[in-house]
Amino acid sequence: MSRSTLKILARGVAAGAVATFALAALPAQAANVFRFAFQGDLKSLDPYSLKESFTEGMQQAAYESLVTLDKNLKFAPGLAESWETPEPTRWRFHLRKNVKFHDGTPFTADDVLFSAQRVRASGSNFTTNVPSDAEFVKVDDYTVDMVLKKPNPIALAQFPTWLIMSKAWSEKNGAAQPTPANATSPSYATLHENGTGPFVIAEHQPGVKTVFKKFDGYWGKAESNLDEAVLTTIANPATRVAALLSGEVDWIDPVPLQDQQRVNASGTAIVMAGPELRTIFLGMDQDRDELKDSSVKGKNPFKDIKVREAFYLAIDEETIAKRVMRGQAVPSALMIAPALYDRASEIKRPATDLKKAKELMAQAGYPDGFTLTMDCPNDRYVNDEAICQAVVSMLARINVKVNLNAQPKAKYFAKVLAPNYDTSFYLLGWTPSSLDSHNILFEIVGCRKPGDKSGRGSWNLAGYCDPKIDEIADKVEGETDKTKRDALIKEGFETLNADWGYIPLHQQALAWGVSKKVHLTQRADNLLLLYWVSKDPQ
Amino acid sequence: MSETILSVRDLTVAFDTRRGPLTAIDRVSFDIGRGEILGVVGESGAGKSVTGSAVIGLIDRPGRIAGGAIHLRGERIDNLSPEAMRRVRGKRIGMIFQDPLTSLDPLFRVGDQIVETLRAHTKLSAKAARTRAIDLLAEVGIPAPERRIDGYPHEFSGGMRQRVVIALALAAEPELIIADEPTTALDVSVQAQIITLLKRLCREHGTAVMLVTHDMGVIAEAADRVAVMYAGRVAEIGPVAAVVREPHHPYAVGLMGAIPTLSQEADRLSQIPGSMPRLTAIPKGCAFNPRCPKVFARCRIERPEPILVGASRVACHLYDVTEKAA
Amino acid sequence: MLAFLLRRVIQAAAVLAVVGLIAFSMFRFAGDPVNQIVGPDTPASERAEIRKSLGLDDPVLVQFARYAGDVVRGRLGISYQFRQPVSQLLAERMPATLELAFCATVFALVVGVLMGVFCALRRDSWLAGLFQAVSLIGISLPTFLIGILLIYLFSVTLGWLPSYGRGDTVRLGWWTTGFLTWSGLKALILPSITLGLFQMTLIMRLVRAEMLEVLRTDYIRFARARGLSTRAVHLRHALKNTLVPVITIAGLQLGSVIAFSIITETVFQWPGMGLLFVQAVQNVDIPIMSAYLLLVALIFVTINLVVDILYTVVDPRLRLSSPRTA
Amino acid sequence: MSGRDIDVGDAPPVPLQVASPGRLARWRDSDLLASFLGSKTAMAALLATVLMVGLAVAAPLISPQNPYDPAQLDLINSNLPPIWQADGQAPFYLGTDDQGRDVLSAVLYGLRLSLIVGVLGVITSGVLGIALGLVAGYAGGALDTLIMRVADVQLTFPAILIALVVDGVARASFGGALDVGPLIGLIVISIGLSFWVQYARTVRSSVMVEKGKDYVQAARLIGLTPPVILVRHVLPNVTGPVFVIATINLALAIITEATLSFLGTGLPETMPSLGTLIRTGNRFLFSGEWWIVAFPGLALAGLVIAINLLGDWLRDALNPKLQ
Repeated sequence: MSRSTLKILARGVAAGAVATFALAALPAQAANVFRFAFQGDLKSLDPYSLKESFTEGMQQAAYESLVTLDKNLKFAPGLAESWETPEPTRWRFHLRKNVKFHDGTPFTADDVLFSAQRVRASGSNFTTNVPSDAEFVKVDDYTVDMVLKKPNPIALAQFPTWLIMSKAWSEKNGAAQPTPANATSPSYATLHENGTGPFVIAEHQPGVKTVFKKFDGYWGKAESNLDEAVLTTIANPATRVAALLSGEVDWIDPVPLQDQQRVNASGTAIVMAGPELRTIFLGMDQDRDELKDSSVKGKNPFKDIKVREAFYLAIDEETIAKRVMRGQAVPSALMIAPALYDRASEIKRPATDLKKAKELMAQAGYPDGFTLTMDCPNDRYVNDEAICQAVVSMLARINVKVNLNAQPKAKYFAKVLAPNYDTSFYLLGWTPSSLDSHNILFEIVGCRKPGDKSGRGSWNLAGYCDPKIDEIADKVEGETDKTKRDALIKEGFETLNADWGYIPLHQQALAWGVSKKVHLTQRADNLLLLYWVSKDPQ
Repeated sequence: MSETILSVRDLTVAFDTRRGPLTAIDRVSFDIGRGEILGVVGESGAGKSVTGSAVIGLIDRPGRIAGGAIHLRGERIDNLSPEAMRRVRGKRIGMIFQDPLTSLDPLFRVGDQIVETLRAHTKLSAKAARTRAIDLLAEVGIPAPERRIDGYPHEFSGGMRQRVVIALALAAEPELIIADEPTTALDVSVQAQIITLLKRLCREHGTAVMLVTHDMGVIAEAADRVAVMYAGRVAEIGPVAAVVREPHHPYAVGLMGAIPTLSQEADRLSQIPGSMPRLTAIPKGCAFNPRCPKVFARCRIERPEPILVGASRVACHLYDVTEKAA
Repeated sequence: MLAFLLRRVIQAAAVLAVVGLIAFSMFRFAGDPVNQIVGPDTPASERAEIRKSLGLDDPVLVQFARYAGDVVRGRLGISYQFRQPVSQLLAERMPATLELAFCATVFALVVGVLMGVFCALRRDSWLAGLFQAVSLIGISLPTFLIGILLIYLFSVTLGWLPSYGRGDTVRLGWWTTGFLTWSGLKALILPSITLGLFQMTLIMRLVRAEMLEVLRTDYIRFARARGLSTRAVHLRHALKNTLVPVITIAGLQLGSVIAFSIITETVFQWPGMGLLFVQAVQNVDIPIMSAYLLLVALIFVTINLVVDILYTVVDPRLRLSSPRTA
Repeated sequence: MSGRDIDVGDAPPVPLQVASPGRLARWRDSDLLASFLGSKTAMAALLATVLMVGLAVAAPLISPQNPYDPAQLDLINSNLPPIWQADGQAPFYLGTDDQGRDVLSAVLYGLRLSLIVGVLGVITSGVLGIALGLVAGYAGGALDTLIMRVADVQLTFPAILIALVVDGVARASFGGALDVGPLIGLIVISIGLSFWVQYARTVRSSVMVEKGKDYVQAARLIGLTPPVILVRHVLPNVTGPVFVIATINLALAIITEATLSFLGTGLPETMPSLGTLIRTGNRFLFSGEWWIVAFPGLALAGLVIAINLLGDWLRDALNPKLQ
């Protein structure tokens, strides 16, 4: 009965649809559409508003940088055709001519100068991408000099994620300043895009879908054969997998660990697990004098190195990697992925030692443990909440009672990030955008000081501080000899580890689910870059 | 008596319950002639309405006609197919219910309800049916029928509604009308009008009427003959004059006392102690025996069959001369 | 009737005012709005400045008046999450929710009424028993569980229907519709069933109970006694009378379909207002929450008014006399 | 049942009862027991309900594991299938979830939580609704109008929406993570605020009827105060309907809690209710670990169906119209 009713229903609806067809001309169907689904959303179109891999990758389809990375993460010319260092503190960029923004205006040196200023303005999430001491000088319309105070071998390291915006467009639309993280008024650049990239963002419904269309006035020759790409948000992992398997979408990220087998067995799609550069770690608040939301009053147990060590030793990362991550994670001794640091293998992760952890707790004066709250995102990293739950039950064995506060990433970040740093114990994942250890030593481990505009310690939510590491970091920044540099980095990480400053957990395996009809390049930094995506025509 | 319109013979109606069938109507027989009004009286639960329902074929589950035969103008109708029976209803047998307030569908104009009935049974066009409906309304005494035909039931008074109901019952010129307590729900002042109307219409159209009521006053005024029912059986049946003035069955005797007269101010049925038995507990022999002032041994054993006493037929052992003699 | 509608309009306005007050209180008092704008390090002087600029120091009544004025002009604040005007977000999401609610409503009404009528008319058939069982399950299983089951069956196992989203939509002005593409229509099926099932169950039970009641009424018996065909009796008279009370209750229920879509939209990742609302609750995005509340109240009140008007159209008794208090 | 105007088996006029029968007699007269014993579904539903309530109450005693104690969870035991499958292990009879939580224990504790929240929610809404109904019906006038208008507005919103709003507002006001105790309180209050209207309406209309009766007037004359009159004379008359509403609302309350938890605004994964378990288990729908979602889903469906069946039967049994 219900089926026949459905039929009637469908017939009625179809009749209505046919009637409406006559009135509404259907838009021309794009020939080659790539549909893809991500667990989260493209948070903002403003390229300086949020340092988050997925958002960055998407923005790079529409915006471009002076210097870009090729498929092997090597520097390649972007909007700058070439560059040189006439003197150690001067970098000269020769800009590409005949490049047009999506609104048709030409790209010139003024846009670079404007972007250099905007990316370092307050409210930008990318202040560290351009050295804070760099001064940009316009030589002519297509030549720009960057003048530094002192030599910096890795000055360009984060240039690939510094995207160039149009000066005229930004100023015309009142978007000359980056959107501050807690703005209450919408900024034009958050919802509109005007880059030089191969794709135009034709439609952006926050939280629903974003439509990319091929930019016909693109200066280069795109590798992609796509006419259109449609991004939808599918938060539910099971739904996301179902959408891939049924062919509703061509690409999903991430494929839940438990579903990878099924995707590979489907015959229509495969799992592409890339070498993941993101390190998942736990931070312990060592800044406050009294831990927030804890049973311990008047003091902060994390200031005691024994407690930090006890936490480290109590957490059985091997089991987390094997069970929660289903073997798709590599336990890490470092805050950086081994792929990004050549001497990583020399540092070993201390083995789990519950007995010693208990002793340490007793010695620190907490034989009966204590209570604290842990902050955890539940839609950001692979199995983030499950990892946190596992940590909670492992810490229960040294009598530490952890109240888990797992929240959507928007709420989580608003709570734990600057300026609030409102957390005692948290889980975070980090990929150094420079793909270099300095970024870790500087942004995650560096001492954070109020009013410091350099960006040091800007992601050091734990408030860990060792001036010695800061010194090492500064030396690393200026050191051009790789051997010496690697030795310095090792010293930095060993100092951190000896202090049990952070608890690195693992490098997560982030897997894409990709339809067999799609051909793309999965670079080690795991960004989905639309200009390398092609799809077999129907 | 003139031509027999309705003939009911040994009609038995049973209700199937979990504890077995209950006999609600037990071997009831009567006839109604052309233009004749047969009054059917009895207490509530005596089976009057069920008899009416059985004749028009509206016994609902779990009830069923368990025996006997009903003939309408010699044609047997109790075993017709549902569809054939439907065509008899309204067309050949009309029915009037007790409560005019609830008999009409509140959501339809009275005219539409009449037209609908007409068109179900005749080949009249919509327009002709409407003209006929106005005539009918006029005939049952509704003022300004051409205007009122488009009114909704709630816009009519109780008496007016009963007139509409009568018009509906008469719409297809049936040979028989079953009027089930047609005046009970009406004001006393209106009751007489309705009875007069009913009487007049039957005389004019020659329609036979089965007038079910518990009101002896109505019977006395309207009926030609009367059947007194008790516990699903006919106790006595005969011309009104005979039964009212000279009832024979002890129950009828008690019942007639219920007609308020100047000389008698007794309460209804107060002369008969006790109450009618439940269907589950109908006594053996004569159903009235526990209450009967003149009960004797035979009444408790053997069910009395109707016997002709004067102009009436009476189901009572008192009048069984053969037995008495023996 | 005019007075009745006027009273309803006034009541509706009162309801909206009360909901507006609640929405305003949420907006104003649930969490310090200033805290949502600045960080904890912000000095008190700066906070005071912001308070003043937002008008938070004015008397509450003034603030409410300003809020009401803003709401009327469609200024519902700016989402904390998306940093976009809430009105714009809701406008973007509204077509998705309304189309889903529409399909669910049609499904619930058509299937619910059909099944209800069937269960009332064929009370003892096995199919009626099956429908009854389905209704029990429909009323007992939480919506999200039904959604998951349907996805598992039709998307995962059989692969017939999409498991998420609206499919391809076509933009008609500011409205996006899924009715014009095949994938859009396919995408509507599972969510509509999921959303409509509960209402369908309620309507089915309601129709069944009401119809059984109606079938027992005098006017239905009278309609049968008039010899109308079973079809006319059931589908003209009984159904119409059944639907009168059903309209009110179904109307009330269907108003809540929009709000119930919260769950369905979450299960099917349907990009409508409900999903937006759930995300707002999870992210404590008060402006969206309060605006959604207002919008649902507005929709609900409008539906109620429409139902009231419909009611008077269907039930002639209401057109003149005073309304029944249901 | 036959048509009402076929006067078969109409009872003879019964003399008006002088004294109201005792409660026990009323129970017997209403044929409640007989109807109950006669209804196989009602019996089965009661049996199922009692069984599940029993399991819930005994959960701490019979569960192999306390699923809320993180110290008892061991990742080593994660994702085990039910015992009858190849990799199943005792004592995890129904398998384990991704944290090594025993599904059987989690279902038992989840049933317990669902019932606790449901019963507390029903009590809250019942007390609130009955009190407001009594006041509205007895006081009349402006107070009555106010209460009933509020009820009308309240009816505008489905319970789940109200619960979500209350939840969201509470989160905004308190910020951060709530402990489980206050969280349960919050959900109970959300449910209480969502379901009081039906009680209030029923009680109010009953009070309106009773208020005018002689015995209430008489009670007032002999100096009984309104509260005493209300509680002693009016309340007993509404126990039947209130009980029916409560039963049906219990099912609704349990669904509401599960839905809140499913939407992620109810109980956290570390203290899962049935709804939370289903939300988590939903992730494993594709990977073959069906037991994580199936058993909680079955338990929830079973509980609600049983309670609904009981409620249906009660309503029919107490409704004289249908007898």
